[in-house]
Order: sequence, then C-alpha cells, then structure tokens
Amino acid sequence: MLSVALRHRFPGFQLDATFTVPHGVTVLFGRSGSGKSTIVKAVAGLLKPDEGRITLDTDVLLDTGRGIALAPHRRRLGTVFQEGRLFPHLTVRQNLAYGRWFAPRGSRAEREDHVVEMLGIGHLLDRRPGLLSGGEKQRVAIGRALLCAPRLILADEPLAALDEARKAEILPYFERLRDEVSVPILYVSHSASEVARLATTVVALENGGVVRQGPPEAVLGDPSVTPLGSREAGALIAATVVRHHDDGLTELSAGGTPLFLPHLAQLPGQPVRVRIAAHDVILSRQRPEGLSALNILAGTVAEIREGGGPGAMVAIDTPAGRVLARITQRSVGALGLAPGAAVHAVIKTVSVSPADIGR
Amino acid sequence: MLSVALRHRFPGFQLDATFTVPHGVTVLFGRSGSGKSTIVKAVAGLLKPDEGRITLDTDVLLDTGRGIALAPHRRRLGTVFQEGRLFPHLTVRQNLAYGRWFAPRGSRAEREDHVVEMLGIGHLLDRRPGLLSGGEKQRVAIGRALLCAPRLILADEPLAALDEARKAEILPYFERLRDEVSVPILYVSHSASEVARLATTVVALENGGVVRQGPPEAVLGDPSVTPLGSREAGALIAATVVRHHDDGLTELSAGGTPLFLPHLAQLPGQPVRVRIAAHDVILSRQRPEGLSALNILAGTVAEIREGGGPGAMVAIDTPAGRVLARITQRSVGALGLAPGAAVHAVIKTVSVSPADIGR
Amino acid sequence: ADVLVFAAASLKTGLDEFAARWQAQTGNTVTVSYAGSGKLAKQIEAGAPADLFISANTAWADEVEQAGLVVPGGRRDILANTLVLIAHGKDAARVEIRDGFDLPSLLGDGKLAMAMVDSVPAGIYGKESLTALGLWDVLAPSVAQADNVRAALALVASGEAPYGIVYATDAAASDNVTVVGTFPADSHPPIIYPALLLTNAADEADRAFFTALTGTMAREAFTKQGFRVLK
Amino acid sequence: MTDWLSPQEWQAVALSLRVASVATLASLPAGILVAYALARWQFPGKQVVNGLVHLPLILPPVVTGYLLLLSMGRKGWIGYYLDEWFGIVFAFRWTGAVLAAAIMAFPLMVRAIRLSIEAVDPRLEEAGATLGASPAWVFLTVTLPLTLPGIIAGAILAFAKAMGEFGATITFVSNIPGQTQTLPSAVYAFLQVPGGETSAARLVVVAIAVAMSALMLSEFVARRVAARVGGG
Amino acid sequence: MTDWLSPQEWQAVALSLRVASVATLASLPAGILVAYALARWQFPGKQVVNGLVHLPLILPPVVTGYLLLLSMGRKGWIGYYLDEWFGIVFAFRWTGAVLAAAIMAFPLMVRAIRLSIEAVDPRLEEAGATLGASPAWVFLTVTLPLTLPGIIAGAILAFAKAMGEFGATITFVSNIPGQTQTLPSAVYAFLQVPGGETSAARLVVVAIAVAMSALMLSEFVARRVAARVGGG
Ligand SMILES: Nc1ncnc2c1ncn2[C@@H]1O[C@H](COP(=O)(O)OP(=O)(O)OP(=O)(O)O)[C@@H](O)[C@H]1O
Ligand SMILES: Nc1ncnc2c1ncn2[C@@H]1O[C@H](COP(=O)(O)OP(=O)(O)OP(=O)(O)O)[C@@H](O)[C@H]1O
Ligand code: MOO
Ligand SMILES: [Mg+2]
Ligand SMILES: [Mg+2]
Repeated sequence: MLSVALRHRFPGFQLDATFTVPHGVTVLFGRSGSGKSTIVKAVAGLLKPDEGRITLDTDVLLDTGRGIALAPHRRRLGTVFQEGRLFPHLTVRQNLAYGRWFAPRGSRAEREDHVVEMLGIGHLLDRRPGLLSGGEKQRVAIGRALLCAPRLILADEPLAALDEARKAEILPYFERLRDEVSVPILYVSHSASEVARLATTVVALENGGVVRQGPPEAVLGDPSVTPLGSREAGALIAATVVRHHDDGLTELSAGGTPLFLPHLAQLPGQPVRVRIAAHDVILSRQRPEGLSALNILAGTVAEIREGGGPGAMVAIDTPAGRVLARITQRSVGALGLAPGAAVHAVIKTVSVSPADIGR
Repeated sequence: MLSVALRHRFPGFQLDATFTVPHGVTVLFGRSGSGKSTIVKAVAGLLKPDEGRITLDTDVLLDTGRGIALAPHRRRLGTVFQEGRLFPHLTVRQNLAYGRWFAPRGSRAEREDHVVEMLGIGHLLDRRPGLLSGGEKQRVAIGRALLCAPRLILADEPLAALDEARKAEILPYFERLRDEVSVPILYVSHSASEVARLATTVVALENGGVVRQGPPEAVLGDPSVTPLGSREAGALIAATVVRHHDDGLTELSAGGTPLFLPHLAQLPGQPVRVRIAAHDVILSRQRPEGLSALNILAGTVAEIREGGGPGAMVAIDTPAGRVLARITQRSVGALGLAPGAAVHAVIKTVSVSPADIGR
Repeated sequence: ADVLVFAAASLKTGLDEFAARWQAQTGNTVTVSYAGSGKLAKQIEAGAPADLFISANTAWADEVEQAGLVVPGGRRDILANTLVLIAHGKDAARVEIRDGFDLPSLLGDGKLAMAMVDSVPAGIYGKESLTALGLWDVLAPSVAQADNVRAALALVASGEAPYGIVYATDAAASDNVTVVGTFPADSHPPIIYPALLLTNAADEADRAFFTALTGTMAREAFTKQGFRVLK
Repeated sequence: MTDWLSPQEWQAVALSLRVASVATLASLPAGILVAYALARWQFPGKQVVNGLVHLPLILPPVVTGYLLLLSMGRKGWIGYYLDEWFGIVFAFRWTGAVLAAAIMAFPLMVRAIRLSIEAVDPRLEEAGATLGASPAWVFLTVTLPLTLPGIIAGAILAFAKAMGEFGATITFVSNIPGQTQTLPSAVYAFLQVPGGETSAARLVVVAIAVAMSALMLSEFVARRVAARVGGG
Repeated sequence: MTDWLSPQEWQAVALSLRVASVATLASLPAGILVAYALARWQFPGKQVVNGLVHLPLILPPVVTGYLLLLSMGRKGWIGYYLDEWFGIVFAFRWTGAVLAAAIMAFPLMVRAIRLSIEAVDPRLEEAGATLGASPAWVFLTVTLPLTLPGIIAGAILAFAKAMGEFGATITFVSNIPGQTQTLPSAVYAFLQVPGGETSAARLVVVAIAVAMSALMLSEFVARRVAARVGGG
C-alpha cells in the first residue's frame, strides 16, 4: 500500500494531493502541468515538499511533521524516466547492474537473466546506450530499475518520447512487469491508452489535486471524468479471448457478448481489456443490420452528460460492461435518448487500435 | 516549378528521388527514415548530394553535372526546422528581421507588420526566444523564414516537436501562408492530417524513392498508397461551408451531399477540405436508419485492396468525392462488396477530428 | 636631457639615491632599469636604447664591450663589493674565515644558500672562494642555489638555510641575519662593478652622469650601502 | 590613498593596467580567430598550431622573453623588418610589454574561447546560412554573439594573467620606469633592495586586488550574458 | 643521443618529469574536489575560493615562491607544524618542487575540470541516487567517469605547465642539482652565462618536445574518451 499526502507550492502552482492505493500499477493521469511529475519527484525524494507524508506499506519515506525525509538512495525505489537517463559511460550490462551494486545484501532482486529475457535485451548487453534506439533505451531503463531490488518502481511518462511504433513495442513489457513481477509501480501518463492497458488503480489529477481515484473501469467509464478532454474519453471493457478465426480476427467474449477484433497475441482463455474510445461508438435505437461493423452491443443508457460544445457523452450499460459514446446533442435528441432508454452501441472492429488492447 | 533530382548514398541508405512539382505547398510524405530530411537538406544546400540537379523556376540551385552548387546563403530559401532554431541572443523582432538584413535590395519581401499580424506574434516582439512556448517559437520561425524574401520555404516537420494542442494552433498559419502568400513551400511531414490540410501536391517517399506523386485527393484516395501504414490512410473531401447550426454543428456541402461536423471557424461559402480516416468509416449496403451518425454518403465501390492482415481497404466513389474505408475482410464477404456495388458510407460527426479539417 | 641607465638590480638603493641628487643638481632626468646583469647585457646587444650599463661583474661587461657597443674609453670600474657569510638570526656567533675553516660542520645537515654558482655573479665569486678555501668539493651538495642574491638572502632570513653567502651590501638589508664573517679578498677575483658608457649615449648629460658616478655624491650614496667606491 | 603608493609605483600600476588592457583587446581578434579555427576547422598542422598557441604556457617565461628579444627586438629577424618597413618597434617600448603580455596570456584566452565556440549549436549557424547570411555574416551575427560569455571569460582571464606577467616582459623590454616598468617588474625591483619587502607587498596587494576584481567581474558578466542568451 | 645532453642535464630532465608527474597526480584529487565545489555547490565565500585558486595564475611566480617560502618553509607558519607533527618537509626537497609546480598548475587544472563537471547532466546524477547510490557513490560512478575527458585534459595541461614552472620553484626550493634542479632552472642557469645560449636551447627543445607530446596526447585521449562516452 502506497500512501501519499503532499502539499507544495510553486510560483503559480499549488499541489495538494492525497491518495492511498493498493499494490499493482497505479497510473497518475492528467493533463500537462497537473502535477504528476511533482508527485513522482516527491516520492523519489528528489523534491522536498513543503508538507507531506509518504508511506510505503509500513515504511515511512517522508513525514515532514516528524522531520523524516529519507534521502533518495535510501528509499529503494527504481525509476524510469521519460528520457531514459541511461549512463552513457557504462555498457547496457553495467547499466543493468548499477542498481544492484547498491541494493542491500540479501534483498530480493529479480534475477538478471530473467529480466534480460523478459525485456528482450540479451543482444544489447555489450553495447553502449549511445547506440541504442529510443525504444531499446527505455527497455534497458526498465531493466535497470527492476534490478535494483526496488520496493516501488516510479515511471514518469516512460513512453512519451517515443513514436507510436516504439510505444507499441514497450507497453507489453510494462504489462509483463505488472503480471510477472510483484513490485508495485507508480506510472505517470497522459495517454488514455496507457491507462487502459496498464492501470490497476487510476489517480486522476487536475490542477494539482486528485479529482477521482479508483479502478480503471470505474474512472474511465465515468462520463464526468475527462481529465484529458472528451476526445480522449473511452470506457474499458474486460473480456476473454475465445478463438482466433482464420480470416485474422480474434473473437472475444465480454460478459457473454461476442466482440471481434483484429488478431490478438493472447491465447484462447486469456483475459484482455479493451478500451473503446467514446468517439468511435455509434448509437442506434434499433439493432442495425447489414453494417460493416461487426460489434454491436445492446444496452441501456445510464447517464448523459452534455458538454459546452455540440457533443454529449452517453454512458451505456451493456452486458459487456459500461461503454461511453460521444455523439452530437442533435443525435441525442433525434434518437430520443434518455437514461433508461434501450440502445445499441456499434463499434467498428478496426477502430479499436492495438494500443488500446491490453491484458 | 520546383524540380528535384537527387542521388545520394549513406551507409545503409540510398536516396534516388526525382520529382517536379508546381508552386503551392508540396508535402514530402513518408515514414521515418524514408529520406525526407535528406532531400530538404540538399535543397537548402546544407548537404551536397553525390549527384543531382535542383532547379527553381528558371534558376539552377544545383547541378553536379555542370559543377554548379550554390552556397546555402545564395539560394534565397526560408527554412523552418523542427526545433525552431531561433537565435537565442536576439529578440523576436531581431529574429524576424534577420533574414531581411541579407535579402537582396529591392527583393519583394512580405511586409513585416503583415506577417506579424498574420502569425499573431505582435505581443512577443520584444521577448527572447528562451521565454516562448514551443508553439510561439514555431510561429516566429515561420515569420523569420517569410521575411527573408525567400523564393521557396522549406519546412522540415515544423510541428513534430509540438503536442496536439500546439499543432492545432500552428497549422492554420501554414494554411494562411499557402492562401495569402505566393511563396511556394516544400513541407515535410509524416502526419496524414497535415498532408490533408496543407498539400497542393503530395510526394510520397519510401526507402529513398518517390512512390507516388500528385494532388492530395488522388494520392490519399489511392488505397494502394499507404506510406504510413493503413492506420493513417484516409481520403480527402472538398466541401463548402453551408451554415452554422444553433446546436453547435456546421453543415457542409460536399458535391451536393450534406455533411455535419462540429463547429468550424470558416464562414458560410468558404471552402474546406476534410480528411476522413479510413478506419472511421462504416459501410452498409442499405441506407441505415436511426443511427447516431449524422453523415451517410451513398456511393459505389471503386476498388478493394486486401492487405496482409484481416483488413481490407475499400475505395468508394460518392457524390462528395472518393472515400476510403478500412473494414475487415469478413465484412467485405458478409456485405458482398465488389467493385461496382452500391454502398453507404457512415461517418460519425465527432470522429472527424479538428486536426483533419483544413481549408 | 634624459639619461637611461641599465643597472644590476643589486645597485638599486644606492643608485636611486645618487641619481635623484644628481638630477636635482643638474636638471637632467635619469631613468634606471634594474634587472639581472645577464639580461641587461643581452638586451643591450639586442639594441636596447640604454646610455649606460652598470654590470655586477666583469664578464657581462666584457661581452658588451666585445660587441663594440662601448664608447672608446667609456669603461670604468666604479664599485667593489665584499663577500660575507651570513647566518640566520640576530646574534649568531662570529667565525673567522681562513684556510681550514670548518664550514661543513658548522652547517651540519643544513643548506648553504648562495646565488647560482655557475651563472649569477655572487654565486660565481662564492664558489671561487669556497674552492680556494678547499671547501667546495665537500659543500657542493649542500649548496642551495637561488636565482639571485636577494633570493639567497631570503632563504637565510626565513631560516630555511642556516647560512648563506651574499654581498656585504645585501647582508645589511635584513634584520633576521647576522654577518658572521667576511671572505678574504684574495679568495676570489675582485668583485668589481664596471660602468660602461654605451655607443647609444648621444649627449653631454650621459657623459656627465658617467663621470659623476665616480664623484663625491656617488661615493656618499654607495658607501652608505656598504660598497667600496673605487678611485 | 594616493599617498599610499609613491608616484613611481602609481606609474607602474597605471602602466600595467594599460599594458594588460591593450594586450587583451589587441589580441582578442586573433584569439577569437585561432579559437574558431581550432574549434571548427580541420586543417593539416592543426596540432602544431595548437601546440604553438600553448607554448608560452609551457615554456619558462624567461625563455619566451629571450625568444621575443631574438625575434622581435630591433635587431631581431622579425623586429628588424617591422622597423625598416613599417616603423613598428616593440623593443623597450610599452608596446613591447603589451606584446609579451599578450603572448603569455594568449593560450588562456584561446582555451576559454575555443570551449565556448565548441558549445555553439552548429544548427543555428546552418539556420543563419539558409536565411541568406554568408559564412562571414553567420560568424558575426550568430557564432560571435553566442560565444560572448566565453569571450568575456577568456578576455578577463587574459587580462588578469597580463597584469601578473613578469618573466617574459622584463626579459624582452627590460624594466624602465615609466616606459616598461610594469607592476610585477616594480615588485621585482623592490625585492632586490634591502628593506624593499614592504613596498613589494603593497604592490602585490594592488595586483591581487585588480586581478581578483577582474576575475569576479568575469564570472559575473559571463553569468549575466549566459542567462540572457541561454534558456532558449 | 645520450651524448647530446650532459649527465647533469639528463638529471634535470628526469627530475622535471618526476616533479611534473607527481605534482599532477597528487593535486588531481584536490583539483577534482575544488572543481566540483565550484561547479556544483553554493557556499559563502565561493568567489574567494575561486580567486585563491586563480591567484598563482595571476601573481608573478616569484611572489608565489616567496609566499610558499614564508608559509611552507621549515620555519613557515604551516611548514613548521607539518615538520613538527608529521615530519613533512618541503624545503630544498624535490617534494618542494612538486608543491610549487602543483600550485602553479592548479588553476589550469581546476578550470578544465570545472567546465567538464558543469557539462554533466545532473539528471544522470539524480538517476544514480534513485537507484540507491549515495552521493559519494553517485560522484564516483556517474559524475567522475563522465568528467573523465575534462580531467585528462586538465591533468595533462597541468603536467605541461609543471614541466615549465620556474619562478616559484627556484624561489621556494632553490636550485640544487640532482635534488631540485628542474629543466627550467637549468635553462635559466645557462642563460645567465655569457655563451650559454646553445646549451639553453638544447634544453628548451627537450622541454618543448615533452610538453607538446603531453598536449597532443591530451587532445587525443580526451577525444577518444569523449567519443566512447558521448553520443548517448
Ligand atoms: N521547479 C519548479 N519551479 C517552479 N514551478 C515548477 C517547478 N516544477 C514544476 N513546476 C510547475 O508545477 C506545475 C506542475 O508541474 P509538473 O511537472 O508536476 O506537471 P506534470 O503533470 O508532470 O506535467 P507534464 O505532463 O507536462 O509532465 C507546472 O505548472 C510547472 O510549471
Ligand atoms: N549524415 C548521415 N550519415 C549517415 N546516414 C544518414 C545521415 N543522414 C541521414 N542518414 C540516413 O539516411 C536515411 C534517411 O534519413 P532522413 O533523415 O532523410 O529521413 P527522414 O525521412 O527525414 O526521417 P524522419 O521522419 O525520422 O525525420 C536514414 O536511414 C538515416 O539513418
Ligand atoms: O642582480 Mo645581480 O646581476 O645578480 O648582482
Ligand atoms: Mg511531467
Ligand atoms: Mg527528417
């Protein structure tokens, strides 16, 4: 359990954030300037907040009230930064070993060969960071953080500097980290896809304060929480892989409803989670026929939220889970939508991007 | 008319590109590493290719065969780089004036006040670049390039370092440049939105060679040209603003067919072009009823191209112009689509992002 | 008229005083550039605009003369100096310097401070004396050679070296040293300061100053500093 | 305060200030040029030029002084022709002190400037070129202003060094009061005189004060200029 | 070749090499520490420390030598206690020549190292800290290796300067053949004798050769190390 309570003032910015989250991946989520990095720095010990208390399970990392402030190197955290920050004078192998040199004797670190294999960096071990691609750098940085026997891993937008292809390459490693390694992770992001794929807990920040906190289905499915603007809104659906079809589609089952997506790597029986972007959902009162879209979920309108523009956010409860749809207010009127109304959500198979599918 | 023929070898990369394009905005378009920057550097005179000939109207900038290679400062080009490259020791005003100091006397430069007004940088004139935001920097860089009385403006991914909000802020300035200033522009991008909004001519590059060249409607509407992968494919539709509705929607007319989009800034009567991403289009044999999607275009299938995966790219000719749809091959079969088949393209109002609407 | 004199640095106090008085008397201006004799000689050979050169030894004077830079009849030995043994402290015991003088045991494992024994005049004279007294071979490893006499003096004054060999004129300078003995005049070549009237000298003032160097006023000034004034 | 130093001492202080200032300013263009060449050009014999520049730092100053006397003296193999053809004389003039000080301070100046030229982003220079500036104008309008903090640091360090230069100066131009007697030469003269230590000490204090002020000024100015230019 | 210099001259060359090497190596830790403090710490009196470090660059070397004699001599106000308590004596020992050379070369060493420390990205140091390295370990495992090119450059420049140091050395430890007679002292001695120029010239050639080799080595090594470390 990680418990954070911080109060800090910068000229023109006031951080006042309190949250307590269980182990797993906690994603700090919010717009640029909302205070995510400031929180991470305070947890890492690189910034001393005006007031605050940070505890990790039973250990107190910081308690300004009692004058406790562990130095960064005593906190035993692993950090992955946006820019990698690999040591340019060390080989990849030495970078990986770096944290271990300082880990307390007998601490339970991951085995190096396991980490190397998990991250697929075996062929890079003798190179220097200067010769790695951006994606390779980040994988090494993850390994380095893991191997210092951390009690918590901090990752501040580890993918932000990468292009889409590179992002797609790294995200699975964080998923494996979450699933195969028991170290809790505090992960900063302003990408809804990353939240959808990784989070076990989401902490949504706005202007230095926590606006919502909870499991990702709940936070992302709440039409009133759009810390990144309505274009990034979208709900999360938990599903299970049923079968891979010969035409390259993968059939999922979400609460009994079939969903068809472009081929996934997961084996039948494995769970996946799928973020359905709100602007990719079309609503229809009758069940539409003869559409190229293969996924049609029947449900009832749970909530409608109109914003300042021409759009409205409609939450629909379906057997597959809650789905958000962003449609025009004109359509809300034309279709006569209101809470309780029966409705069909149409989702294009191909409009779910691979980045939005996690497990 | 800009005519470029280049041959250059880097270790592991061979550029061999020839194209001749009319004035207006020519977008060099292609994946990372396809040779876009190399071409721009050669045109700017910052890289001397093994072989090549570059002419601008009647002037020869480079002709290795005849031993001609104008020095960069004699080419009279304005350049806008990804990183701005503003002079940090000069104020914005002095940065803007920089090129003019060296412009030949009597050359037809834009008037400074006009440029400053067009770019909205009047309030920044006395600041230093260090204190500007990324978007402001790029606006100043554009102004600086304009004011050196260039015969051609080179812009190498001028928006790549900016986030979405910043991009949306700058793109309109390039549109104004295209429409209000007669200087031709060679613009590098790997964003389909930017191509859609800006290009008068598109030159698509792959592995150092030109794979397709022509007006953007033709290049983007060709299902076989997807230099950025099928996820970025999408056709371009030319339309005219008809009316702004009270509920915040703007009605367009594309070849007589009405299209509804979230509010646009353009006045009624003004032309706009709209990129419709292929993965946002749903197809239906019958005209669908009772959908939240407001835009339904009737047309005929022109071409179907199946890729390696489960998807297929379907080109549909509609009264509004050609539309591309990316659907599953399964749907192609289920709907019985084949060239000549009548079909309806369903486009969500809100799925057209503001970045995809130009004029 | 202006007189430019190049003079060995060790002459500074006496020569400054004399020059000031001579100026006041004649209304001419005298400028003196003080540096090591060797340096000055080289500069004169390189065309320095000096009218007079007062060297601290005869070797450098000879060199300038051989270079043909001296007016005929323009060389006079004007001053003589004596070489003394100094010790650190205000009241060191006096010794008598003669054949068989046991300087090595007096020195113990301390150093004997001298000017450079092969290049600086005071060092050259000192080495001659020690050789004549049969002490050089024993003492050579114990000699700390400074780059000029004043630096040797400083080594003794600071107590770094217990004993040193300097000119009598220098010994008077420091409160922290005592003259414990004088080297016999016959143990080294005469310590002579030749004055040279150089070919550069153009006017009467130069000649007048050259002549006055052996006059009463000069005698008073230099004697005060411990020099023996010749002729 | 004026009583504190004798007129001759004041003269030495004033001359040193003049010599150091002129030496610094006069060698600055050459310092910038050489630093630029070492930082940006590849040419045969570059290492030799680099070595020559450093020579005065490495040689005992007296040797440098002798070499100057032999080459630039009125009868020297360069000095003779300078005199004959252009009437330029360094030997035994304050200008000679300037030359000696400039040469002794040159390596420090060049090192500082070179480092700051190497720190200028060549892409800014490219930007200047594409905007129509010829290489010379790019240098003047982009490289030079961005190098300013280093130039200031180098100049002031050179000034401080020039203030303290002694060995080469006294060997080359002697120690003529009012003409070539700089502050360090005056210190030397006093150290040769019985009881001259206190006078020497007073002059040393003046020398330290001037040089320290210059150094602090340089740190301050360089920081200010860097702050104005940087962050961008 | 061995005939070319007399045994005594060889001795001077060997001693100079030893003195310069030891001076460089022995002052390196202090140089790195001071450079680090000046580059990274804010403390009262920082400007004063900076000034003190530069002092030997600015003062006439003879003055530095006198100050050393007064402070570090066997009867000096520091040297006395060094001798009494630790039995450390500098006066008239080659170690004194080392001390003088080290002090004269110190400002050059510190300047070079300071600049390269300032160029180290503090975020790498932060990364080291969060990975469990204490400040001392961060310094040793991150800052120091990244500063290596600057340290090498600074050390070799200091070595070259130490090879040429004369004024402070001869004033402090005088000139005892085989013990404190360094190459520049030997050169100086020759220059004081009528007709000694050719001998002096031979020694100067040796001095130049050694110092130039050191300088070129430094440029080369620094470039190699920078290439290995950089680009990342
Ligand atoms: N050292 C500092 N001094 C002053 N203000 C600061 C400092 N660090 C951060 N701030 C301000 O605090 C606010 C929060 O910054 P923070 O870096 O935590 O945001 P963020 O959520 O990480 O943003 P991003 O997504 O852009 O990384 C911003 O307004 C920023 O300008
Ligand atoms: N100076 C160089 N030396 C060697 N190879 C180079 C050099 N410059 C570019 N290349 C190579 O040439 C190829 C094309 O590079 P270029 O920068 O033109 O691509 P680009 O299309 O601009 O890519 P991006 O979208 O990433 O900017 C790449 O493989 C690159 O590695
Ligand atoms: O100053 Mo002298 O020439 O060594 O006596
Ligand atoms: Mg941040
Ligand atoms: Mg590029």
